Amino acid sequence: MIVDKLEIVKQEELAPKIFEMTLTGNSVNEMVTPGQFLHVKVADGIDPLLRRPISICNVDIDQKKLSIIYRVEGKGTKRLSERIPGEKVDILGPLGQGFPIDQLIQGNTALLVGGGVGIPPLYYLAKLLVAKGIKVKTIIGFRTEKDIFLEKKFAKLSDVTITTEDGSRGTKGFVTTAMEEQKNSYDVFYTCGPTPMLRAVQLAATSTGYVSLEERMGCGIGACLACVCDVNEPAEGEKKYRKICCDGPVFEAGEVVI
Amino acid sequence: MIVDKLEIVKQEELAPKIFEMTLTGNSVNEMVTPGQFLHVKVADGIDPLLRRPISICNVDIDQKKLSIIYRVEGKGTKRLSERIPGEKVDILGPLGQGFPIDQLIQGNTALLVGGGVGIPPLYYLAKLLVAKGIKVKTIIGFRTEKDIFLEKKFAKLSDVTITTEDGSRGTKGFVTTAMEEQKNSYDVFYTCGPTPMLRAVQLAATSTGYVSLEERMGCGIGACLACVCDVNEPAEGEKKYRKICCDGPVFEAGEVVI
Amino acid sequence: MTKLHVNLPGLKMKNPVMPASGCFGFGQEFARFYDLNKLGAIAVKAVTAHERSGNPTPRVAEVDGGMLNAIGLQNPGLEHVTKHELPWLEKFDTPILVNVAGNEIEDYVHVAESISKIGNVAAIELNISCPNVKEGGLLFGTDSVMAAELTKAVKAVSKVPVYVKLSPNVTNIVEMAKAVEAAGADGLCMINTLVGMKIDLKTGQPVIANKTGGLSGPAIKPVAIRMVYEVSQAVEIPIIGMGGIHTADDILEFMMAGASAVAVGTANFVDPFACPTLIDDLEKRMKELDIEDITSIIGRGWKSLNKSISS
Amino acid sequence: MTKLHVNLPGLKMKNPVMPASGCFGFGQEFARFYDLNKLGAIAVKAVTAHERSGNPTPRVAEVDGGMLNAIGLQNPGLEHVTKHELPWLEKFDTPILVNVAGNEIEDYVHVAESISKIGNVAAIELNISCPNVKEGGLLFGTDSVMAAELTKAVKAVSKVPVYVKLSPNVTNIVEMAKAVEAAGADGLCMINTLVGMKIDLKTGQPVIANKTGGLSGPAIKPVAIRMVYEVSQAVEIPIIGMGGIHTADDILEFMMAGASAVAVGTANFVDPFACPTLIDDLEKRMKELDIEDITSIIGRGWKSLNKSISS
Ligand SMILES: Cc1cc2nc3c(=O)[nH]c(=O)nc-3n(C[C@H](O)[C@H](O)[C@H](O)COP(=O)(O)OP(=O)(O)OC[C@H]3O[C@@H](n4cnc5c(N)ncnc54)[C@H](O)[C@@H]3O)c2cc1C
Ligand SMILES: Cc1cc2nc3c(=O)[nH]c(=O)nc-3n(C[C@H](O)[C@H](O)[C@H](O)COP(=O)(O)OP(=O)(O)OC[C@H]3O[C@@H](n4cnc5c(N)ncnc54)[C@H](O)[C@@H]3O)c2cc1C
Ligand SMILES: Cc1cc2nc3c(=O)[nH]c(=O)nc-3n(C[C@H](O)[C@H](O)[C@H](O)COP(=O)(O)O)c2cc1C
Ligand SMILES: Cc1cc2nc3c(=O)[nH]c(=O)nc-3n(C[C@H](O)[C@H](O)[C@H](O)COP(=O)(O)O)c2cc1C
Ligand code: FES
Ligand code: FES
Repeated sequence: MIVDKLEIVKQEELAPKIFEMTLTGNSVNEMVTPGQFLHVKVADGIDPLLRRPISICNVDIDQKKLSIIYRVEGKGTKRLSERIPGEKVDILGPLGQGFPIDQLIQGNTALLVGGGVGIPPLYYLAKLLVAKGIKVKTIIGFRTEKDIFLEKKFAKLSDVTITTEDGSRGTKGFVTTAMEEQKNSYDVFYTCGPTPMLRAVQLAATSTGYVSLEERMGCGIGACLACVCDVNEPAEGEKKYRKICCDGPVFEAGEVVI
Repeated sequence: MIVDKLEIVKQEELAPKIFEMTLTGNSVNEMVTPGQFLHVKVADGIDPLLRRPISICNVDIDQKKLSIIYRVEGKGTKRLSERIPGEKVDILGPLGQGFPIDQLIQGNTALLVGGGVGIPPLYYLAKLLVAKGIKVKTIIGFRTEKDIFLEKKFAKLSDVTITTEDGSRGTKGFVTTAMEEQKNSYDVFYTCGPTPMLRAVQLAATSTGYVSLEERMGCGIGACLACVCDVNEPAEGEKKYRKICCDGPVFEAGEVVI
Repeated sequence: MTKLHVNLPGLKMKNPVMPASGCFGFGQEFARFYDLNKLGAIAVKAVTAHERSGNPTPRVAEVDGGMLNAIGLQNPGLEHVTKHELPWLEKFDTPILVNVAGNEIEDYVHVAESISKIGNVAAIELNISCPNVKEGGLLFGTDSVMAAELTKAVKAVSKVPVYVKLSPNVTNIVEMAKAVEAAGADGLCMINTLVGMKIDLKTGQPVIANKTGGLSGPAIKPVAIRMVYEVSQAVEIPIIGMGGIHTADDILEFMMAGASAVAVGTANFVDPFACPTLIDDLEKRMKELDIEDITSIIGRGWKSLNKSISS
Repeated sequence: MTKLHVNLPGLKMKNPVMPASGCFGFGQEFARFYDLNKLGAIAVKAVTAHERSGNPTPRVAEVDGGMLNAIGLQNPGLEHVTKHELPWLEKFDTPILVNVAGNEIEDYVHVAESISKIGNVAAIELNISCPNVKEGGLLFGTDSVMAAELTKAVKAVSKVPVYVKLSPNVTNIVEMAKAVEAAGADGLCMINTLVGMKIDLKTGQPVIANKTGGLSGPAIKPVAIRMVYEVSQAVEIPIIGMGGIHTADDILEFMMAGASAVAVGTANFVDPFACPTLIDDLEKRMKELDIEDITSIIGRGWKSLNKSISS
């Protein structure tokens, strides 16, 4: 976990308000666990003041590059989208616990379920799973056709199902609609997206799995207790809460209350 | 008086911490009175929040260009110095009352006395005076040799005397030291610089003249009353104060208390 | 049709936006930039019985996210304002709120009584919250008994509705608000500036000649929102909210917190077109957020909450 | 040689900089970034008699120039802190200031008494200013009589010096300071956060689950500087100044205002290296400004003024 200034190599708008930023620097080689995130200082000075948590989407260790994909939501991501190649971005990372994959063995099938800007961290996960010989199925959900991003990249690695809320592409409905079809066809699931989606996915899933949570953060390193969530059934004498920034953002399904 | 976004054409460091920024835009053709200033929003957003008053140093109406010269003092001027060509700067101007020259006739001699970043507005003044057939003598004061800027440009228009506090170039001492030699040799004086210097110049001068003042500003347009100074001998029933941003920054010597 | 107009005691406003007192002079400077008819109302600079020369300079200093000011209520005095400033404003079809200040109850009463008789004065804004003068001002604004007494005295003589401008520099803003409401105030303006200071490291002394100054700008918005949210639930009279408004979203936030209209101060210094721009942006944002009538969101921050609790 | 060390009751500090309570946990997270020996002292998170789970999330929100928080004093409780957190800190040669909170006087007294007996606790910071809990906290911090009573009770049992952490959410900060000084406080910490709020326009509701939160960061610095300036002239006990410190110049400003040491809160979230960087920068800035001994500038903002007035 380090503080570093990474140089912007590329800034591209993938879909309306969805940007991919490619960064380079020596510290990239530490950022290799899928599901971890960077705490990004989008601009020098006090406007905005706090860092913004953004998941690592892809890593290329040889080229010392990594990419993040983010949606312009408010002031911070807006400012980030205005930064241009050549400029440096102050990042703190990699933070948190990513998606565990060591327990899987060749031939296993993993179902990846992502919604909106919860999709990016699943991409690097998919890459590592495939490299390990795991079969990957991906369900990624969007509001409408024009919001779709990362489809082609996922298609190279996995079976991809697209869902759109308005049915303009793929399965009409939510990611859980598409999960119906995959019932009992996977050994583990990994999911990231808006909280209501996570709840639904956890419920619909027919295997054990992992969920990646979001919460507003202060420090990002476990010191301020801004980002806590409750443990589902804490053992006697054990902590009743988890810090999403450092105990998460990824938790085993059922471990914490979402 | 307008709000406009002028494009940065050039940004150059003339001396340590002294920058010249050249700007272009259609509204430049309104900014032709020497001694007026621009209220500059150095960056979008709230950091810093307020505009910064910077004098117009030079105007080229044909090319729709103007330049300002500023010293990096604090946050605002620092941020301004980081802006690069191609970017746009939000300005409000031209503001205030500049140096009056209509009363002069061909053959008159004007003494221009400037200190530090009080020198820039005198440059455009010198240009207009020379164009009008006025003889111009210039005394410009710096702390030390390496701080000197605009010398060559002034030399093209006028007799220039440089003073440095440490004697590393020109007359050792303050601008007033050099004013001794010019005693009674001019019909009008114009001065801009730090307040103690203005007081000394006003005292040392052997003619009538004009002083350009500085004060911390809020609005820059006469509405907030941040920038007032007292009138020396207000006439009965007249206002006892002047607003530097709109009644000034240039006042007739003796008109206001400095 | 997006409905922007709001009606407050004495103030029939085309839209909920007015410039804040002290940040707009008596309007003339801004009239060079745009038509003042565009504004929902205008709150003019504080008026005192006699001319005041204010504090020595420097009177302002910039701080992170805001500014400090200690103008010290400089103004040309009641007579001049009555003869010159207010008549000039007659040509606009925009209600005028006159900010009234003083040292003693008698001063306030005298100014309020005279000024409220003038045709184009729609309401009075009792300034009991100026932190930059030695007497009066903040003394009234930090003591609920004195504030109530003053309000009552002014209400007794004023021909127009009286708004009381509250200071945030108090332990209990709700108590202050209730006290002036009980004393007859027709509305509240909040907040005035927080007392702050900046020290110049080179001199080791406060930057502002008056030493302390009033903090305004985005830095104080969270405090203002909290106070409007608390007070609007405790009183029946309308609130004109202010403190750090720089965007249309800020206006919506104040109104959701419980303000019925807003005032814009420091933003006018950053951009002379701030008020008309905010009014245009407000309309756009309302469309984006599907708000048809601006009055429908007043107090949404706690109204829907109370509803969901009771249901 | 630039002299950075300062001596305060119970706190022999290598330099005047400590992380502020609640912004540094119990140090472990930051020890992964740098050696905590570098710090002048450490103020740890608030400790209560029993474990507290704090407020629901969201607990933080960003605002212009600052942030709101309503953590709600979540902490593992006295026993756990005594057994696990404080022993871990023993390996550092840095004085520990333990922030103590509670609902009732008895709670505070109980925690203060126990914790003050622990070897590496150099001083207690009485937290009477947390705005984010229903009981205790701010109640004591806004009533000078209650604050004095609490201070006296804790002083009676504490084996180490007691600092009282003041709330800025009061009409008269000097009165509060004098009351706790008279009750025996060895020092003051100021300021805690200002009570603020942010409303989410999409939901129309406060962003923070607790509705209000404490405003920290650069936005509150002018208020903090003003309060330190006023209080330091009215009391004899030293002040640990805080509120918006993000640069070495901010530290100098606080000390010129009258603080004898400073605490750094929110800045630790922006940059985990904030404290060591500030300490290095402070030394550089002192050289640039020709300040040899940091203690020489304490109160310069009013000391030289008083001198020039009397001379
Ligand atoms: C572990 C983690 C990983 C994330 N990964 C991604 C990603 O890969 N791509 C992406 O687009 N977004 C991601 N997010 C969400 C992203 O952090 C927010 O969209 C972003 O912080 C919004 O900042 P803003 O200034 O644009 O919005 P504003 O609403 O102006 O932000 C105001 C404040 O709220 C916080 N905030 C607002 N929304 C969220 C949110 N959903 N989660 C956490 N904090 C929030 C901001 O950080 C900021 O402090 C992630 C969030 C977390 C917690
Ligand atoms: C009419 C006028 C014309 C000016 N022309 C020039 C010029 O041509 N070149 C140049 O270098 N400087 C000029 N100045 C001074 C310039 O405005 C300040 O140096 C600048 O505002 C400092 O801003 P900062 O953020 O770098 O410094 P900071 O000290 O961080 O500024 C903090 C605040 O104080 C104000 N302030 C600080 N110093 C001054 C000052 N001397 N005068 C007014 N406000 C100040 C700033 O505007 C800002 O609001 C002029 C000032 C005035 C009033
Ligand atoms: C320069 C200046 C002068 C002010 N003068 C007055 C005044 O005369 N009367 C008054 O009631 N408020 C005065 N105020 C306070 C504003 O009306 C407003 O309450 C405050 O600035 C908060 O709003 P803002 O953050 O939008 O500026 C003044 C504020 C500033 C910045
Ligand atoms: C997330 C957070 C948690 C805090 N927790 C505590 C606390 O437990 N006890 C306390 O006395 N102050 C607490 N504070 C207040 C800080 O110690 C400090 O007084 C305040 O944040 C102002 O300093 P700053 O602007 O540098 O952050 C907390 C502040 C923040 C931001
Ligand atoms: S964000 Fe600070 S503990 Fe998680
Ligand atoms: S700066 Fe506002 S009146 Fe001059």
